[in-house]
Amino acid sequence: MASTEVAPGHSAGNGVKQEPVVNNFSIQVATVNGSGSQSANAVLMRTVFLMGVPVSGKNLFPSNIAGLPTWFTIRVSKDGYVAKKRDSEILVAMNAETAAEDVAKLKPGSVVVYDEPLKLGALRTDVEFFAIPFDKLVAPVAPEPKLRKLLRNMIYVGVLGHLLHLEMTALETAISKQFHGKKRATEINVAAARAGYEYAAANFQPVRYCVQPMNENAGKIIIDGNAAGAIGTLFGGVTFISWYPITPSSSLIEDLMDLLKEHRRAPDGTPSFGVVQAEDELAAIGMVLGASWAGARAMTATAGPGISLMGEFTGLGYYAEIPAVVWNVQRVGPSTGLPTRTQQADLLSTAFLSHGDAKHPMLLPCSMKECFEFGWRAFDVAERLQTPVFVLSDLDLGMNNWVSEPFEYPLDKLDRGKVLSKEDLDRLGGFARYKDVDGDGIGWRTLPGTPHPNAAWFARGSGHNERALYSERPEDYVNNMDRLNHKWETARDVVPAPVLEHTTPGAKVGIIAFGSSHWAAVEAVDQLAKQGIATDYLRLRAYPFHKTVAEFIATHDRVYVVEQNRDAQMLQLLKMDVNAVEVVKLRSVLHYDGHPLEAETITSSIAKQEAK
Amino acid sequence: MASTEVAPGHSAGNGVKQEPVVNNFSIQVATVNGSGSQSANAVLMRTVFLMGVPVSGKNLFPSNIAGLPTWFTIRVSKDGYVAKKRDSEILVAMNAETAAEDVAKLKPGSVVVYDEPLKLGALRTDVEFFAIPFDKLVAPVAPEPKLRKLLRNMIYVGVLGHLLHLEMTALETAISKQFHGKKRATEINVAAARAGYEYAAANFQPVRYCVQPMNENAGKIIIDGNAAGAIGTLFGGVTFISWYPITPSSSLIEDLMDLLKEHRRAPDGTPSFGVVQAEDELAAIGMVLGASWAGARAMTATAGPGISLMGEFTGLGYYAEIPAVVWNVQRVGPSTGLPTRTQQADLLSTAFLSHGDAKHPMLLPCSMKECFEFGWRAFDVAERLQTPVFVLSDLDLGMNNWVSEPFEYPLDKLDRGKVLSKEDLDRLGGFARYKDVDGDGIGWRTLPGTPHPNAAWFARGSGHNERALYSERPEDYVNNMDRLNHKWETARDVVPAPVLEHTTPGAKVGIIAFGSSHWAAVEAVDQLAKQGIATDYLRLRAYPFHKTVAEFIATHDRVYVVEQNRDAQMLQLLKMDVNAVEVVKLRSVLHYDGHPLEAETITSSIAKQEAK
Amino acid sequence: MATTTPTPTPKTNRIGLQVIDYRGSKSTLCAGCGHNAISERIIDAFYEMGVEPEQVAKLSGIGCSSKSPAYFMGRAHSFNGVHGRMPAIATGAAVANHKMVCIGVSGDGDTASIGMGQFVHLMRRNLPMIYIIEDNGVYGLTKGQFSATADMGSKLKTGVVNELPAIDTCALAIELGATFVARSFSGDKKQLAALLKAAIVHKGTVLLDVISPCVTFNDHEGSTKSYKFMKDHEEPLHDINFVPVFDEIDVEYEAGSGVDVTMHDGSRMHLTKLEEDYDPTSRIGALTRLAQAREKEEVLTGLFYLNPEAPSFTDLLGLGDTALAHLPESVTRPGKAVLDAIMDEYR
Amino acid sequence: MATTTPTPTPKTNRIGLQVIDYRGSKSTLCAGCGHNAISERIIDAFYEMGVEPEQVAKLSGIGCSSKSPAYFMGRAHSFNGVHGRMPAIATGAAVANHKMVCIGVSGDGDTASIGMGQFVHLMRRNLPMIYIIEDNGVYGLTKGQFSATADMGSKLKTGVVNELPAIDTCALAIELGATFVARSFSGDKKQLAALLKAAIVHKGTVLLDVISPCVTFNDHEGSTKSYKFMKDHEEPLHDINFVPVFDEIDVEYEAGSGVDVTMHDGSRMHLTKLEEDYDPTSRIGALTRLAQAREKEEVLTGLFYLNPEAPSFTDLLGLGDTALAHLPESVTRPGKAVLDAIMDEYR
Ligand SMILES: Cc1ncc(C[n+]2csc(CCOP(=O)(O)OP(=O)(O)O)c2C)c(N)n1
Ligand SMILES: Cc1ncc(C[n+]2csc(CCOP(=O)(O)OP(=O)(O)O)c2C)c(N)n1
Ligand code: SF4
Ligand code: SF4
Ligand SMILES: [Mg+2]
Ligand SMILES: [Mg+2]
Repeated sequence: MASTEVAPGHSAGNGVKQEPVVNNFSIQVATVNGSGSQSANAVLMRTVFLMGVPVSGKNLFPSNIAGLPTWFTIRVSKDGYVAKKRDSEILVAMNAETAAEDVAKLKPGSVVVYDEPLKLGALRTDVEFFAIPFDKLVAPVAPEPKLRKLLRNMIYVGVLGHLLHLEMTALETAISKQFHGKKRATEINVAAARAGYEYAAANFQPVRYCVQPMNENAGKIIIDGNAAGAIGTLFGGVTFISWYPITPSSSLIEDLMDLLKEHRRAPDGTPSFGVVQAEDELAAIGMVLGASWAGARAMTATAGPGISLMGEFTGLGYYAEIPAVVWNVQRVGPSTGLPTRTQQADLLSTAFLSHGDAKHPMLLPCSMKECFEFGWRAFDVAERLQTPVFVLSDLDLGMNNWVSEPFEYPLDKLDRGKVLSKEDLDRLGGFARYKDVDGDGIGWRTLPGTPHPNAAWFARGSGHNERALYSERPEDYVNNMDRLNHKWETARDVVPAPVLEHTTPGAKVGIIAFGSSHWAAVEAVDQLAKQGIATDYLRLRAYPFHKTVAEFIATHDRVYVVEQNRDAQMLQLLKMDVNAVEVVKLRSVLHYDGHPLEAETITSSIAKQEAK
Repeated sequence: MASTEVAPGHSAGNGVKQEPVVNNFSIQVATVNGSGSQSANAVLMRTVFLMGVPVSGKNLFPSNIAGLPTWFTIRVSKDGYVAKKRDSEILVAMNAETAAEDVAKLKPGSVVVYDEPLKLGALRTDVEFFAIPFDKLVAPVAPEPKLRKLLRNMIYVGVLGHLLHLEMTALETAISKQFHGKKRATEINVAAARAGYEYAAANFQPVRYCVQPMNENAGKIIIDGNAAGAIGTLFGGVTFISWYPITPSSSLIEDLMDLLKEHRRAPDGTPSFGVVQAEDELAAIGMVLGASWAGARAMTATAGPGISLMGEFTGLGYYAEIPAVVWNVQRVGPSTGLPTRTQQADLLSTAFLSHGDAKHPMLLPCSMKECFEFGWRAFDVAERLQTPVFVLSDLDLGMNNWVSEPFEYPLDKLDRGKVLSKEDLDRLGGFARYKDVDGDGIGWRTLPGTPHPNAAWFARGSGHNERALYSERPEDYVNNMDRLNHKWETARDVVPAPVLEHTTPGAKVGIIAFGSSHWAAVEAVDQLAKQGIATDYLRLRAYPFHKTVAEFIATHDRVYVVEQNRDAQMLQLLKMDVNAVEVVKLRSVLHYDGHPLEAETITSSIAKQEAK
Repeated sequence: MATTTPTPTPKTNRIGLQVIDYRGSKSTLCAGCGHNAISERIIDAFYEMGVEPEQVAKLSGIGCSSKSPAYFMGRAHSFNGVHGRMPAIATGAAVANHKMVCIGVSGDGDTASIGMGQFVHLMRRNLPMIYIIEDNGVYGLTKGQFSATADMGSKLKTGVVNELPAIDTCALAIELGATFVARSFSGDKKQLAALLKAAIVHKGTVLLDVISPCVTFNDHEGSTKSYKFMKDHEEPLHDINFVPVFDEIDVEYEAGSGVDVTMHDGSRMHLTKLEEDYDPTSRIGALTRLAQAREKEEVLTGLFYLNPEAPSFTDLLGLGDTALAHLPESVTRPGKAVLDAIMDEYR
Repeated sequence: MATTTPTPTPKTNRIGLQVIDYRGSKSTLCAGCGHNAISERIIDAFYEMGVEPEQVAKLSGIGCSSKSPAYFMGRAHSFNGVHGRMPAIATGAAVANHKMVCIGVSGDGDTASIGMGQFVHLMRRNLPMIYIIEDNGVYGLTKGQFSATADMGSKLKTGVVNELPAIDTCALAIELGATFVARSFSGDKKQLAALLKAAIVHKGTVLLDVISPCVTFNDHEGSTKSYKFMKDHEEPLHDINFVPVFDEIDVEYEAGSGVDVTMHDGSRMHLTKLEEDYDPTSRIGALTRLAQAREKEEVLTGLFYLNPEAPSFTDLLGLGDTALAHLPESVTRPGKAVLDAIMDEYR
């Protein structure tokens, strides 16, 4: 037994063939949260990144601060697939509580690196085990016991470095990057990684899974969607932010505050922004409306429970026509649900947030670039449409690390929408706030403080006429609501248009997906093609839908709507919107267990439905 | 001119034929609110009622306490139609501010009774004018000036008594009823009515519109939907109420409190109920959930803005499976909207209230009897299904007076749903709160305080397994959500089934309506039949839909969904629910100006669409 | 040259506006409602202080009281929000444009019931604004149910008696951090006028709880918020004289007669008579005096607490000379070089 | 007869239960979190007072603190609600079943930020329950942002300094109507134990603000809610001894040594040492002392205010012997004759 445990990598039993697997596998690291494995995992991922190989990382963590199981999965994919992959070929088992279960889930031929005292080696004979004496290895590197707990993690990075053929120079660069080039931290972590590497080199052969350099990452960045959204918001010229902390949206605001402090202060320190940590989400959205009414570019970020609290104010924003940008980094609901898991299940409730006839644009980023882009564009959309706009990201996008092309500086000027200045008023004499003078359903507004005696209008959530005066007249009410509907039609062309991501000549099957599901969708398209199912794939980027969505459905026989919720919420929105005769074409691919979507889920669901 | 104004009723000009119109016209009284005309109008309506003639009343009042225009319309209909009628044949013009406009709206041949100083007689020549010197007439009846303001109104009742052939005995009974038999009040009001009657009798001929006794009201009552709902709630065995005042729901709770004080106290005064005036609607629904969890039959009542504030707690109720009854007496939204106007526009937002995958049963009463019945039945449904249940009434039902059959005492015992007692636990040893032991998706619960060591379960809005223990496991989450979906299917048979209100053999056209739209729908069915359009009419009584709804749609070529909102919200819910091939059949009849729905609106819309 | 009758020059304030420029549309509140009297005082105060109406932001929640911004200063922008949530809107507006004078009107229901959470946090932030509670102890607009400022033992017309203690919004405001806290009575013209004028120059949160009888639902015998009750029970702490800094007359008060407080901008308040030595700058003193008043069931009015120098919320944010709302794109969108540098950090 | 080794009888309380019957599941909070220590004290107090766990309702909001009801009294029903809204759930539950002992655990974020509105109104109602704030000055569960009880000048690990005044939940509670108001420290075993036991017998609202350091986010130098800061700065008003009414030993205290307060059920609290003459039954005294403490930046702990006889909310409702939740249909649904009579009224 003991010899098995420390023996060099050996063939797994039952005849599994041992061909080398290059740049196409996943590594899962199982630890407990609060143990500091995050840095080690980030270094591991960046090492692969620096070797030019497509890579992605998914962190599965509990809603708790310390002591509970957490898993980090790194997918290495020469084909550039970055969605979650069902199985991991490499397991780093650091958590006694889950180790047995984690090992049991592996496919034959997998590799397990584990903490020696866990004694996992006897659990299976069809996987390869590598016992590492972490405590022994860490002691010489880390003098202080407190540090040891953290550095144990860097040791498995080193071990994997040897087993998977990672470049040590890349690994060291990754460490230095991780610790912002801080000398002491870098050195000690490099030492730990080396200790792991050397121990492994001395005792084991590399395994058949290996990373070989490619050139796919030149110029690219590694970033999470919340950071990307924060950068976008910065370049959107945000001037007012209010927020209330909530997982998984908090880091968007926290990153943004750091960016603002650095990039948006005058030399004398005067800020060009105001941030208020609100007492709750009711207050957060209320402050955004107040600031926006006053003329600021105002935003907040939250998650499901916060959205549920914003219903009344959102209705006010819709009806009084006040711009607002609300990020919803979706987690798993309903209620508190699973705060650290991912889902796309706030579509229906957001679309119809507020009593009465009300509906709201939603932007649906799928990538880091779009988190950035919609970060600034959301303001343009909100101010152009004079209405609250929701950006629906999710935990998978927001809190996981993704490789991305760098972001592009916005080409256009800020679009502040229809605002009348003092000079305009001098010329016009006055204005009617809610009159559709341009035929697009959008009126002109003025900002408080405009120094003209006719500048003022009275913003209210009660019935009003074109001049913003209180009115209970049925015709004023209907006029106004009809104009708002007309504005909704205008919105279809103002929000980001869908993207035809994939076409196969003559394909009868359409796929519609959006947001973080995109990455599984592109992979599924390839998998389906291999199974002989030709598909076209349209990616939605916003609600209300652009007319091309209806066209896409019209030109296909069957259209699969892929989404991460139980109730087929996007499908329902499509049903409401498309021509009634098209509804029969719509089918559903659903995934809602809180883990990121896998390509196989889509592939097998579509294959099954197509087989019928 | 002056002679015209005081002359007895004369033929209107331009050759309008002057045939008598018996029991088929409307009276509109235009006053200012706070002037005390409510009692007079109620007396007028009751007088017709006591004469056995079908009658209905609609009060159109502003969102303000005193001084703004208000209109009360009484429809007298031998055919028993009680929906709003577009035109009124009799106008009582008491409000200087609106008189000219009110008169302008009349059809030729109408009758105007007005306050002499308003000098309306010259406005038109094609209507009949009756100038009444209210101040002169009221002076002798009312010694105190304060009373005069109120009694002026009873004078027009008397005037109409003569003009329309009302029975004075009925009128006097109505007055006595209105003032709860209080002698002095009754006497003085009778005197005022008499003064009006006598003045009219002395100066004018009755007009061609007249009320003739019928026998349609034996045993019937006059009541508003809020009072009916309150009585239903009383007999539902309510034990806990929390509320926050909001138009148009307040009177439901205020009436209920009076009923409870009278009928639900032990001889020593001990109440069998607790009422809390909450600090807001967030608190109101939270208290209901707390009380309901503890075992009370708990309810609250609100309107749109309150519903918007209940989103987060409603999601908790859905996910933790806590019964709750929430009345939404709908007004016009979004936002503050028109608080004193009626609409059915909270369907979508209520159905999907809360972030995450969540959906909620809605009961849709159409009548006083159903306001009563759903008042008690809502508790049975909520406790059976262990979920928040919404009763969607509206201002038209809730605050207007309706003639109704008396209410029927509930036949069944209270259905408290699946609750395990100490004895059950003694037998079973324990239980799993969220396990589907009966195959209907509904688990068993225990109430706090059950004296058994295994009685406790942990109610939470975060992820949980069948034993109500905290869980983030994907399979626990999916299991639970799938069971909730299964419960939703069960709900289809637990909520009130739809009613096939009208069938025409061979009809290809179906009508679907619900709630207060019913009364216009039944009238429209007749109007359409006269135009040669044969229809069947199905009335929805709840969401989720019973399977007969799909069957109804399947057996018709075109189905018109009639509703009082802009966005065709019920139609959207149907689209989501019915077989995709049926969606093409669905068409919309919409009305959303805040006034009660008229039959003509439906008739003309359907006739137009059928003509295409 | 023909002789013309000289048109009398209408009276104007120091910025050349007439009082009519400070009026709003016709009130739709009940005749005699206390709220209307408060609107009148607001009109006068802003007129007399010569505030440019275009530089005023009016804010309110929902209720009869919250309707009143429509009835004064029609030339000022206004935001009539949702019930109980005026503080959030005010916070956003005051930060977005800290150059405006923000005046909010709320009701006792709007503030002390549904709005309590936001009220507390606004006070804590010392947001620069005048926050007026038109306090009648009931929900006027929904027909007279008790609010949370109804006094224990006060009776509704229906005979229902309030059994819960009243929330003292002034005590709360002081406890939480507001820096100008006063109570007045809609019928006390002089006191209210002086307080409002002083409020305009104060730089932090002004909380003005104005007892404002609801003639329709809470003006009867047995009510503790009726005109009669207030006339009988109002106990002003002091007489208040306000001397704005621009007033040329340099009023000299006799030494030892009352207390003289200097406001942030140099304006002065002089408090005389009655409780002559009451020191409105003592937080503990104010809290203690209010606690006593509660025990003695006194209806104390006057300036309870003033801290003219405490930094307001926008001071803490360090905002500059231009309102955030009016910053140009050149200031709010950093250049491409900044994006490039940020991208580098993520490589 | 065979001799058997006698199994030692496990220690039981006055209703025959062992301390293990008062335990919950294993805590998932950080090792060393103050909240865990409070759970231990709760277990002990309910065990020692011999409360039947099945007759206890545990309530909480959302936060690390709000998770803790899972970690004590597993035999009691529990409702872990939504963030900041525990008071509403508690109010419904306490009215629906006023026979139970309600204990709620909240956090400073849960109470003083999002929950402020409901907190205020619960205090005002004097709802019969024990309301514990596990107060660490930060939002633990969302990783350590300042809450509204963070002291001015306190520093986060990131160096960010809190510039707003702390909300003193005890002062608020007294101001609003709570009838048992105390502050303690999770590390002060003896004081907390005595307060909890007394809390169990109190009939109105008990507000217990317990400083409970967050070892992960707010236990560093510069924090005013760290263990070290509390150890250095805690200033107990008095030593508290609690003598339950069922305790046979009749403790006699020396005349003039401290203050003796009798609770509603006859249990007694004896307060000695330090501020010997502090009178916890004086509302003004309590408010003044807390205002002083704030000015002197003292971290005062102890029993600030007690009014043992004030009617609780359920007293005011006049509820009877059977909980509303358990009334039979015969009581809650009136008979047909009642419906007939009501119908007649509408004819
Ligand atoms: C969310 C919500 N709940 C309830 C209402 C109904 N409502 C309108 S005004 C009001 C109370 C107003 O009372 P107060 O603030 O004291 O103003 P007053 O009318 O007495 O001046 C209420 C409960 C509402 N508009 N919105
Ligand atoms: C509506 C809503 N907003 C935000 C959150 C996120 N959230 C969870 S716990 C928490 C703060 C908890 O702080 P506190 O009450 O002080 O508890 P602690 O963790 O410090 O014990 C927040 C903001 C939430 N769950 N719900
Ligand atoms: S109801 Fe009361 S508060 Fe409202 S306007 Fe009339 S008097 Fe004023
Ligand atoms: S994060 Fe802080 S409050 Fe939360 S469990 Fe850890 S120590 Fe306690
Ligand atoms: Mg009021
Ligand atoms: Mg905390």
